[in-house]
Parts: sequence; C-alpha cells; structure tokens
Amino acid sequence: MAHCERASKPLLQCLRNTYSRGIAGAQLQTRAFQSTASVREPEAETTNQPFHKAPDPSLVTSPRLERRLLRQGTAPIGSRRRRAALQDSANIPFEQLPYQCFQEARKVLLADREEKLKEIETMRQRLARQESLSVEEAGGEKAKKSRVTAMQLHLERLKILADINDPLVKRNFEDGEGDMSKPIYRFLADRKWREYRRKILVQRITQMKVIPDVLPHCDPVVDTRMYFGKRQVQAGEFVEARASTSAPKLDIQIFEGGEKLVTIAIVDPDIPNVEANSFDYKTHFLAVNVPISATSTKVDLSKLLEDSQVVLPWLPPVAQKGSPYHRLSVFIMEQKNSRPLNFEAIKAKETSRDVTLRTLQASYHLKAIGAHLFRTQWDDTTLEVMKEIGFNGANVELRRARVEPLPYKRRNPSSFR
Amino acid sequence: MAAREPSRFLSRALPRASVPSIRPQGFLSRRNVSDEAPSRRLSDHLSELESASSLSTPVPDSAAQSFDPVARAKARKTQLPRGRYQFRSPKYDRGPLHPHQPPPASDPSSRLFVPGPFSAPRAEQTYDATVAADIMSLCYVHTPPGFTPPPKAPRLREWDDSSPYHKNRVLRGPRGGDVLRLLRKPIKFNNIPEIERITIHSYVNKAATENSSWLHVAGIAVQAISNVRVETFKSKTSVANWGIVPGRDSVAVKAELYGENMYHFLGKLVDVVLPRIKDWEGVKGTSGDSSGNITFGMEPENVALFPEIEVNYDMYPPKMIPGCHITLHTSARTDKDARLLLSAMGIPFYGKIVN
Amino acid sequence: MFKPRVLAPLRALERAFTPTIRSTNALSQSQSVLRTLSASTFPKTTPTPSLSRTLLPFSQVRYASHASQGTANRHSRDPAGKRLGAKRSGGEYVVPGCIIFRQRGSKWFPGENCAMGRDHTIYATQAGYVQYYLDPLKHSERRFIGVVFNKDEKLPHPRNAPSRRKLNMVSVPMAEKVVGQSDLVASVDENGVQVSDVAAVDAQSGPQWRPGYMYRDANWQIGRAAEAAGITAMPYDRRNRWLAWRKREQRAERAAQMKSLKGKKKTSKK
Amino acid sequence: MKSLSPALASLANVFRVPMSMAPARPSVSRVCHETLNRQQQKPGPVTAALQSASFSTTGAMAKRKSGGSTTDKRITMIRYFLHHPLTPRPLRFSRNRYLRHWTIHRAWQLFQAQQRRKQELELMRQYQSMQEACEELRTGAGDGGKLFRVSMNKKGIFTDMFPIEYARMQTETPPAEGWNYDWKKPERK
Repeated sequence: MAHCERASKPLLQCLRNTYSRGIAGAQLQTRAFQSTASVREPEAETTNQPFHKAPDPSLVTSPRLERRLLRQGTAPIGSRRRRAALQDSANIPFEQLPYQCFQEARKVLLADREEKLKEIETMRQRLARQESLSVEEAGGEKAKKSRVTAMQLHLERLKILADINDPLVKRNFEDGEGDMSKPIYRFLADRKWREYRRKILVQRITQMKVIPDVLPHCDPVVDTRMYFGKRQVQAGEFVEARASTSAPKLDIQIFEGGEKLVTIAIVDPDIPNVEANSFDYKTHFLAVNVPISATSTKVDLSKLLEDSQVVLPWLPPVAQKGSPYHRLSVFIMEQKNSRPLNFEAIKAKETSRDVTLRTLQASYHLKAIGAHLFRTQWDDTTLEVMKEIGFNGANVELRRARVEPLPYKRRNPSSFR
Repeated sequence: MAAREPSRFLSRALPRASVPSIRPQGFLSRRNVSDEAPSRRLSDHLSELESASSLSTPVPDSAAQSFDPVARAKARKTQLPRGRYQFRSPKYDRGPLHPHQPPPASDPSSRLFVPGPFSAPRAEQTYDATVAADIMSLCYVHTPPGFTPPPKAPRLREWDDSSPYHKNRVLRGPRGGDVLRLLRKPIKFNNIPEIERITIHSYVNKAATENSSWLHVAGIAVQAISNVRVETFKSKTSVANWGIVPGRDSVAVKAELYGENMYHFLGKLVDVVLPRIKDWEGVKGTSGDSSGNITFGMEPENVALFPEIEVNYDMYPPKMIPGCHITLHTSARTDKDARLLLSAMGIPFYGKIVN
Repeated sequence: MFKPRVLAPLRALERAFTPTIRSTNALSQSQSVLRTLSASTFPKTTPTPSLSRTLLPFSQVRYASHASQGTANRHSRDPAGKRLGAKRSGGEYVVPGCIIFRQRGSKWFPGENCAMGRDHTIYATQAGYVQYYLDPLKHSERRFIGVVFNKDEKLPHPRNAPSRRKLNMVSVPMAEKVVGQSDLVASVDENGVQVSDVAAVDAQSGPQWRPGYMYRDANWQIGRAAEAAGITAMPYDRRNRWLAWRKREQRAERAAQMKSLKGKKKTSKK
Repeated sequence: MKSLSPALASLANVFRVPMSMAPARPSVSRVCHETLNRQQQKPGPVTAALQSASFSTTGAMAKRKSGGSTTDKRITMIRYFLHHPLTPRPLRFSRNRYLRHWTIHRAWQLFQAQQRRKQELELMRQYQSMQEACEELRTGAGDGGKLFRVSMNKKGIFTDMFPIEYARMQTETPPAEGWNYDWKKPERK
C-alpha cells in the first residue's frame, strides 16, 4: 500500500509525511488533551529502550509508531501537532508559566481562596456552636433546625467558591477526572448536566406524556443513563425486543454528598386491553432499598439482591403486532429520609404487576428524583421473545376497529335559506 | 465516608447565568445523622476541597527563567504538523435543545467575544471618586431613626360608589391627567443617579430622496464617534414632502453606547466638543422626558468637531456629515436629578428650567 | 326605477348580517328592516362612503353620477356566504373526522382529541361528545373545542391527570406467514452434522408490482445486475492524486460547458 | 483566467476592478503585453479584452462623460469599510492559552466585584456618618435642634444644579498654570 513504501524512505523524508486519515481521525476528541502539567514520566523508563521500541503515547508523532501503539491497545493522546510540540517542551507546571497578566490574576484568586478558607473555618465554628446549643436556647426545635440547615448550605457553598476559580479543577473536570466525592466536581457535573442533557430528558418525558400518565410530577435531580448490554439508550429510543430481554444497567449520578436509598420502578402504561378498549399499566420491574451515592453510581438491575431488594423481577417488554408503541418509563424514587422500607411486607403485598405507580408512590411516600424512558414496538425478534417468556397474546394481531359512521339524517330542504 | 449531607442548592453567590437559582426544598437528613458529630473538625471540611489546587502555592520566581517559547519556535527545524480540529461557534441560535450550542460571550472562541476593557475612562473614575459622594451629600435629607413617611393617598383613585355599576370597575386615573409619573425614591447611598446609556440617533432625510450614500456617510460618522456599529431603521410613516413611505428605505441610524464606550464618549463630549461649539449656551433647560433622560441636538458642523471626524475630515464628502440627537439615559427618576447629575459631569444647562 | 338600486345593497346587507332574518319580498317589510338595520348596525360601524350615500333618506337620493375612482362597482359585488360557524354543538356525539367548527383564522383552538385542518377547521379525532371550554392552564385567552368519551365528563381535565385514551383496536388471529424453506440444510452423517446452504426457493424473483407504482425487480436483484453482467469499476484509491486531478479537471470542464450552454440558451431565447 | 475567491470578488465590484482580468500568473500578462505592442493596428479578440482593462485610449473626462460611474471615491471607500466582507474568524486558543484566558477573566470579574463592593461600603459609611452627625446635632446640641433646623434648609445653595465650574474631569497631571486664586465667575450678559 503506498503508505508503507513511504515508510521505507529515509527517516528525514518520513518526518515530512502528511497525515493518514485513519489514525488522526480515530482520536478526534474535542479538547480532551492531556495537560502539560503532568510531570513527564521518569526518564529512566525510556532511556534503556530506544524511543521507537516503547513509544510514549503522549509524545509519539510518526504514524507507524502510532499504529503500533494502537495495536497494543494504548491510543496516542491528543493531536499529533500537540505531541510534536510537547517533544521538546520544558514542561513547566501550568501555574508557574511566567505570563505576567496570568500571574497577576492568580494572585487575586489566591487571596480570594485564602479568604474563603478563613470563612470556612469561622462558619464551621459557628455551626459547631449552634449545634451545641440546647433546643430551648436556640429558640425551639424548628428554629434550630432551620438555622443549622442554612449554615450547612452556606458551608457547602463556601467550599465550592474556594475551588470554582481554579484552572486545574476546570481542566480535571473537562478531562473527566473529576472525583465526585468533592463538592466542586459534583457542582460542575450538575451544571453541565442541566445545561443540555436534563432539558432533553424533560422534553422527552413531557412530550411523550409519561409525566401525566405514570406520575403527576417529576423534577429530575439525578442524572440517569441506561445501558442494554453495551449500548447506551437515549431517552425515548426504540429498543429491540431481543436487547430488552435482559434487565438494563443504570448509571445514576447524584450531585450531592452522602448516600441515598432509592426505589427503582419500570412501568409500561400502554398495555392494550381490547375488551375495555383502553390501556392498562404493568410494572416490569420494582426494586427497593437500592443504595446510590455520588461515587458509587452503577446499578445493574439484574444483579440486585433477590431477598432484600427486588420486589418484582425483570419482565421483558413485548408489544403485540399492530399495537401502538409501548413507553417504558424508568423512575428513580427516593425513599422518605432515605429510610429502608420493610422488604418482606412489600414483597408480600405487591405481588400483582398491574398496580399503578401513583398508588405505590402514595403508599410508600416516594419522591421521584430521576427518570428515563425507552420504547418497544413489534419487530422481527419479538415473536421469539414472546415464545420464550410464554406471552399469551403471541399469535394475536391488533387491527384498527372500524368506525361506525353517524346515523343517516335526511337533508331537510325546508330548513335551507 | 458518608460525608455530612449538606447542600441542597448552592447557586446564590455563583454567577446567576450559569446556575438557575432553585428554591431550597425540604432538607434531606441523612440516614446516620444522629450518631455522627455534626460539627466535624476543620480538616474534614478542608479535605473536601481540591487538594492539588493550583491556587494554594504562590509562584516560586526561579521556576521559569528557562521559559522562552519564541526561541523554541525558531529553533524547530520542521514545521509542526497542521492542527486538524478547528472549533467554530455556531452562527445561528437553533434553540436550547440543539446539541451544538454557542459558547458564552466571555469565551474567546465565541462570535460575540469582545476583548476586555483596555482603559479606565476618566469620566467613570471622576463619577466614582467625587461626583457620586457629592450628589449623595447634596441631596441628603435627614430623617430621624424610626421615622416613617406619612402614608400617601393611592395614586389610582377609587370610584365613589354613587351608582351600583361602580363595583369591580377598573380604578380611575391619577389626579391631574392620566399619565403616571415615575415614583422618586429619596437619594441614598444605594440610589445615587448614574448614567446608564447614551443613544446617538441621526435622521438622514436625503437617504430617502437621493441615493444611499447619505446613509452610509451618516453610518460611518456615527460609528466613528461612538465606536459602536450603528443600526439602521426604515421609515415607519409616510410623509409626502419628505418623500418617505413606510418601510421603503432606511432613513435613520442609531448607536447605543454602554459601559466603557459610553464613558469615553461622554469624556470627549464634555472636554473636547462642547467647549469648541461657537456661541453655544448649553442644553435647553426644558429638555428631558421627566423620567431622567436628557436629549440635545448637534448640528452637522458641531458633529465635525469630534476628534475622530476632524482627524480625517477630508475623507468625508462635504455637506454629508450628519447632525444627530444625543440622549443621555440616567437612572434618575426625574429631570431635576438627571440635570443635577449631568451638570456635575460637565454638561451646561441654560434657559428656563422645567421639571 | 331607483328601487332595485336602493334595494340591491340592502339585500346584500341583510344576507351579510343576520342570515336568520327571513327576507320577504314585500317592500314594506324590507323598508322596516332597512330602518332597523340602519339604526342597529350603522352607528357602530363606520359606514363606507358608498353605503351611506345610497341609504340617505329617500327625498335626497342622488344617482352615482360622478363615480368616484375605484369605488364605482365595489358595492355591487356580493360573494356567496361561506357557511362558517359551528357544525356540532356542545354535547353532540361525533365520530373521528366529524367537522365541528369551520372558521377563518383560529377563533377556536383544537383541544382534547381534536385537530385543526389546513383552513383552521376543527374536527374530531376520537368518537365522543363535543365540549366547548376554556383551559387557563394551557392558554389564558384561547377557547378550546374538545371531545370527551362519556357525556358527563367535564373539560378541562384537572392538572396532570392521566390522559384518557381509547385503544380502538380489535384482536385478530395472526395470518400464518408463508414460511419459505430455509436455505440452510442440515444433514447428519458419520462425522457429525453437515450444514450446507441451498438456493432459497420462494424468493419471488422477477419483476413484481412494487410500492411507488413501479413494476420492477427487487432492489437486491437490481443491485446484483452489474455483478451478473461482469462489469467491474476501478477500486477507489485515495492516494492516487493524478487520477483525482484528472477527475477534477473533467468536472470543471463539464461545469464550464453547462454554464456556457445555459448562457447560449438564454441568449438564443432573447 | 482563474476568477477571484468569492470574498475578494465582492471587494472587486466595490472598486470596479474587472473580474477576470486579475492575471493569475504574471507570465500570461507579460505575453499579452508583447503581442499588444506588436500588432497595434488590428486588435484581436484577446487584445480587445485586454484593452478595456489594462490601459485605456479614451481620456479621463471622456470616460466620465460617456456615462461611467461618477460616485465620489470617498463614498466608495466608506462603503468598503462599512460592508467589509472579510469578518475576522473567531479566536481559537490552545487548551493552555484558553485556561490562562479563563483564569484572567475570572480574576477580573472577581476584582471588579470587590471594587464595586468597596465603593458601596464606602458610600454607606459616608451616609451613616452624615446621619449620625445630623442626629447628634439634632438631639445633642442642647439648643433643642434649632441649629439643626437652620442647617437643614437648602435655600440658595445649588440644590438645583452644580455650578459648571465644579464639573472638571479628573486629569493625569495637575494643570500647567496651577490654581488661579483670583478668578471671578464672568457676569452673564
């Protein structure tokens, strides 16, 4: 292939090579560059082997070595131009770059951070003093509780204000290395989520009328992503019957500290009921006491504990031929004060799958904090899935009923003008 | 470590544009709230901050003597491979749900990015340093503590129920005419009148009757003196002897000045142009729309006195430089306060003073 | 002689305003109607000059001697009425497709289970009973027309109530699909199962009546026509810059020819 | 002849430069000139096309009378600068340069907020000090607030407007001729 003959030419000519479309296109990441701040790996590791034997992924520039790295599984980091520039860079840490205006700005931010740290200290002491007050000194239980809450909120805000102006925090967050246990990264993640993905979720839920049909209100506060097998399902996407035979995996990201116990319910409000000429509800999955926190976000519905969490196991959704598409809404509902629910009582009580989610929400005081949606319709894999799960309406097809016209009314010429 | 469950909504102090301020709903106490000491040690709180923060250590001066990007660029024998990724911010706003959103105006890659302020205008410094404090002390009216002003009658009068139809009827107009004037709050330290914006508007009648060159010259002249791209307006009404028909041709240019531009323009106006206008009394005392905006007109030859136009006066075709109306919008609520402010900034007034 | 001239606009007025007034031919009747009409309608509407001139009291009738420019025959034109308005009143039973309201512009808006046609006609999309109502939650001023499934149901529904929907479908046993013989044949012999494939029998090859009103082969058959005829195309080689240059030049020439052709066509036309 | 790029083409029509004449390769124009000199008498199609562009035998006044465009060159320049087609491409910083810009921007916003806050507090302090002084005068002066009442009435003092002499912008350096003590306000005529 022309490419390898060029590689055999003298090395100098090789340096002037043009891009090969395949490699550069592969890692076209927008702004996900490796920061120069990372001090270079210790020199010892590359000295004993010549460069082209163990090429450094953040410095390699010749396409041949890049392809070798790709075959070994590690992709070259950033664009080729950046790697070429980094080869002979002095790698000064970002905050020590001697640009005068930049350093003046850092001084202002440095002073502001010191001030914020002092404020955190004073606020912590006031919080301690407030909590050590007895109830009647603090002017009643409610007054004390509200003042403590306000102080804690302010303390959290001060922590965020301390780190919000830090370019390294911004770079880490944009590179995806934000550690969600820290309030600043949770805040940045929340803001990024609310800028776009949350609007799309709310639009899908309201336009497909999941909100008035399944639950009256839902203000999504946690970011939910759903995976069937390897593929991430967008809100409102059609899912093949074969893919949805196994329970989905959820990635629920909270933007506050601490841990929460949530109930996860997957409900289908579009089960066609031909006799009553209407639609029924069916709960495809119900699990309680599922612990989620800012750092541990992965929840695999198939791996939840049968004896203490899963009330109704996963029922693969199937749509009969000819029926309108089924909207399967996933709701993450927070349990009151995150107190665990009595699993045995629920397991005994909630046996039927036709109970609507509104009744469940009312009886167990659940508050919807997260939502997701996918749709199923008749496709060529539905028949086998119906046979596997023993769905009784397998060989039945739905056709539109004939609309009887209004009774004939004779035209009455006398009534014309 | 189940960190204390603290924050629910954090948006007050942060820039409002980035985070919508959400009312704090119910407080969610944590499962183990009771047993853990709520007021943890300072180190717990500080551990929640970013440990490797770049703002924690001042810069050692010795670090960057070797930093010389220009020499390094010259030393490179071969050119760097071409950068392939060119982000361009979208030209049109396709709504909030479009995946490709324009970056904020403060982002340098945004089309609306204006490089930062390069100068501190004299007018602004004068106002902040002396004029504001002087106006406050001049208009100071002492009210003893605990003094509440006497309740005024409601501005919209009630019907006198002389007829049964008066029930639920819309309230009558205020006393003396049906124009409700702005309420004037006493001038205190947080209510000192200041200049909000300046509008330069120029009506070019020959643009309708003759060709568009009149409008272009007016546009570039106003753009030169105001440092702001002008906006053109078409005629709305039809006036026979001016030869204009609604919507046919654009006959007026307008420039709105805010912030730095505004203060620079005011400084030029007060120091350079107005003193050099031949036998100019000042702004008429009756000018003002009783809501704190003062307007005055400039003849074409006075507009030519602006330094930007004077410096290349011969580049403008003769007799084509436009006259214009300059409106100074202030945050004052009455003409009296507006005139007080503008006279303090250097704009003379003459003739009968009408409030 | 002048009576028809006077009465012509009168008849137009009657027909335009209140279609329910029975217009009898007797002159006295129309005169009384004239007086009531002119009393009731004209003070409100600003009478256009031509109407007021012809409806002056009889003693000063003036013929249209000087026909002012443009208004000469404006009052003599009288288009047919378009029978707009409500076609189904509240509480009437309608089926999908029944027109409920004809209007110019959107005086009424489609509400529950109703839709609006291209000339703003509102028609029902579900069978049920018509309701005329206001929905402050949806819009503060707009008036809505909806269809509810049972008589006593009140619109607008409470906020965030689950939406009431009808299935309108019947369940029909599924027709057996003609199962073609699968093209995989499994034969068991001494060293395990041998699986080989056989040309599928039932693929209806040959031209059929296809969607798009065309009688043609299946797409996959057309696709393989080149392969059957043995035509091969040069494989695309991205690095062959000379071939790419020649193609670019040909494309530029073709474009120039097209441009000059268009030019010649235009000049030949003038 | 290769035509100009669209952006430059739009400039060309502002300057009435004939579109196709811009010689893409200088060698071609030299050749045309030699042919032009040699066959001065019978202008072939190529030279005719060149004639109207490169130099003209008709005089300037004749050209103006023969209906050429007579718009003022200055107006053309003004139109060019007003409707300049080549708007600058938005800035494109590298990651480090962007982060430095972002840091400077955040610091500048913070600094401005601090300045505004400082000014606000300063004005509040002045206002409160005036309030305490007046209150002290009103209650503590021992004459039952008589002096306070006298001091509060603002008759005659420039309550309506500042005198124009007050309104002087701050300057970098003091005036050259220093403070003129015996200056008198000129009598209005």
